[in-house]
Amino acid sequence: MSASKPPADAGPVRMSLSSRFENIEMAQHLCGKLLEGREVSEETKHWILMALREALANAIKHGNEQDLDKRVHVEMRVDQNTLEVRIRDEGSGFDPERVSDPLAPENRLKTSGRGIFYMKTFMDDVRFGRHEGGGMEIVLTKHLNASRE
Amino acid sequence: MSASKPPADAGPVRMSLSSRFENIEMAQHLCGKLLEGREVSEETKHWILMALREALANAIKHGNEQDLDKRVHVEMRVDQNTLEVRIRDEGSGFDPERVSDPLAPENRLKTSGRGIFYMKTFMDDVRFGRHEGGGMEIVLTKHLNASRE
Amino acid sequence: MKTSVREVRGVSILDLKGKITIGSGDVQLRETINKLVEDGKKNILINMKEVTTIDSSGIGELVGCYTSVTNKGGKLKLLHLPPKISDVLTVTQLITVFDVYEAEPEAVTSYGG
Amino acid sequence: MKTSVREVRGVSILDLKGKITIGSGDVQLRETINKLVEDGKKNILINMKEVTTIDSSGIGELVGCYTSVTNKGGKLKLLHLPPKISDVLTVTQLITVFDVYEAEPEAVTSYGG
Ligand SMILES: Nc1ncnc2c1ncn2[C@@H]1O[C@H](COP(=O)(O)OP(=O)(O)O)[C@@H](O)[C@H]1O
Ligand SMILES: Nc1ncnc2c1ncn2[C@@H]1O[C@H](COP(=O)(O)OP(=O)(O)O)[C@@H](O)[C@H]1O
Repeated sequence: MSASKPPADAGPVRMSLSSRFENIEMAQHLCGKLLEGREVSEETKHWILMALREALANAIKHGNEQDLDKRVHVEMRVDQNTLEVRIRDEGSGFDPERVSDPLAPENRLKTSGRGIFYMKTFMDDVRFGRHEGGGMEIVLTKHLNASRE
Repeated sequence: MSASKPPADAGPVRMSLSSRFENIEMAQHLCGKLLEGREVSEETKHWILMALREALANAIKHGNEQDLDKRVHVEMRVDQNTLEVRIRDEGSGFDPERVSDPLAPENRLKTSGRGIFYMKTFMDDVRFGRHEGGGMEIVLTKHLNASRE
Repeated sequence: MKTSVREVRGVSILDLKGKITIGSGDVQLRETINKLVEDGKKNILINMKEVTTIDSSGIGELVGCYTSVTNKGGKLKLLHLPPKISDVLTVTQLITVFDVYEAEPEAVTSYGG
Repeated sequence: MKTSVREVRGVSILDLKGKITIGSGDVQLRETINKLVEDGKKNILINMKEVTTIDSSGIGELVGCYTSVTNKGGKLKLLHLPPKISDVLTVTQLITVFDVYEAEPEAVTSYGG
């Protein structure tokens, strides 16, 4: 009735947003809807949305540098109980190998540098790549029913 | 606090969906989020989302003929308290002049033909056009604070 | 959408729950009504109390059901119409087509059984 | 985010409400703490009870506040940490950095005022 069970795969949902932090919630909201009726606990959903927030914040801040002429592109899909979210910006990219470890003693009290670490903690897989259309693309993956901690 | 007031215009939000009726709710959900914190009654919001549902159903059914290789493109924005939603399909289009009137006595008991009429009833403006990229584009407009019936 | 049928004093009451929208509930409504008609039911009352959403496809199916029941010499009436669905029927001038009731006993009695 | 400050037996209690996230609440937190420090406050307790969401920017600001209060010879402690925020501090090994309390009287007393 109210929440009709989504099909195994309703195809990818794509969205794009202008580079404002206020828009982070739009993408989170849509991702929450995509997870509706899926085998995923509220707890897991919370962490997925936090990882998504971090990726979007980076795309807006570091990637697009809050340039309102640049957009953030998001593609989400659930297929065979795996959520995949791709976040792409229109910035000049970065080398993920060179990101410092926030747990290293000298970084522990820094005021930044934890976003990617949180993504990796809360998702099953985080991949970085350059998109053919330019910009950085981050792919977040989470296996849904496996992750009910 | 919880619902942070959105800015006057956070830029257009664009999304695209594969041609499944199940996806209608994704777009409705996002539009609902876009209206959050705006000067719009629950009542008005309900009718906006119904009009959006009708436009999406037409794009999926008549436009893309449920072809899963074709997508429905939606662009939404609120600017100066006016909501504008553009719904574009990848179909071959139609002539809106030739749509029959569902209130005509001979059509009153037909099992179809009310979608566009509902859009026009619930929105302030409904415009039809052909998109440069092919397909039909419908533009739904609603003035938000004027419409608290 | 969920459907279930009760028989009350010669009237088949169809309780609907959820959405009657394109691809979800619209065809189901038609099939349920068709089955009742095939089973020879003539007095059909649709209880809309728990219908949460309807769209033009759902309205179209409702009209289609009305026509097929009427064509078989039966009567299709509506019970507990939520205000927004009533509005949707009103603007397309369908509200006068249907007999609409707000109380079940009254609705059942109206069939003159 | 909404902030308000109360003084309880020599301790400035900062009640936070809402989100401490990038572009909304993160800078505000820093500014509020800076003002307390400028006003010569040394005993600062942040009540996190009604913080609904935090992200890495919010965590970063919290750490920054901790450092600037400590550098001025003050003490910044946390009260009523919601479980999910506690988790977020834990995985980045920050939970041991902060003194965290579950009851306000106990927290206030801890400053030894
Ligand atoms: N989309 C991006 N485009 C460019 N640089 C990025 C992007 N995402 C992350 N980075 C780089 O990686 C660094 C670490 O990111 P993160 O772990 O999220 O911490 P923070 O954002 O707090 O610096 C950033 O400081 C930035 O230099
Ligand atoms: N996006 C579209 N692409 C092609 N044809 C369309 C589209 N939208 C509407 N139409 C045409 O307009 C007609 C009327 O649409 P509508 O009023 O929504 O009623 P219904 O969908 O029930 O037929 C449709 O039957 C169809 O022929």
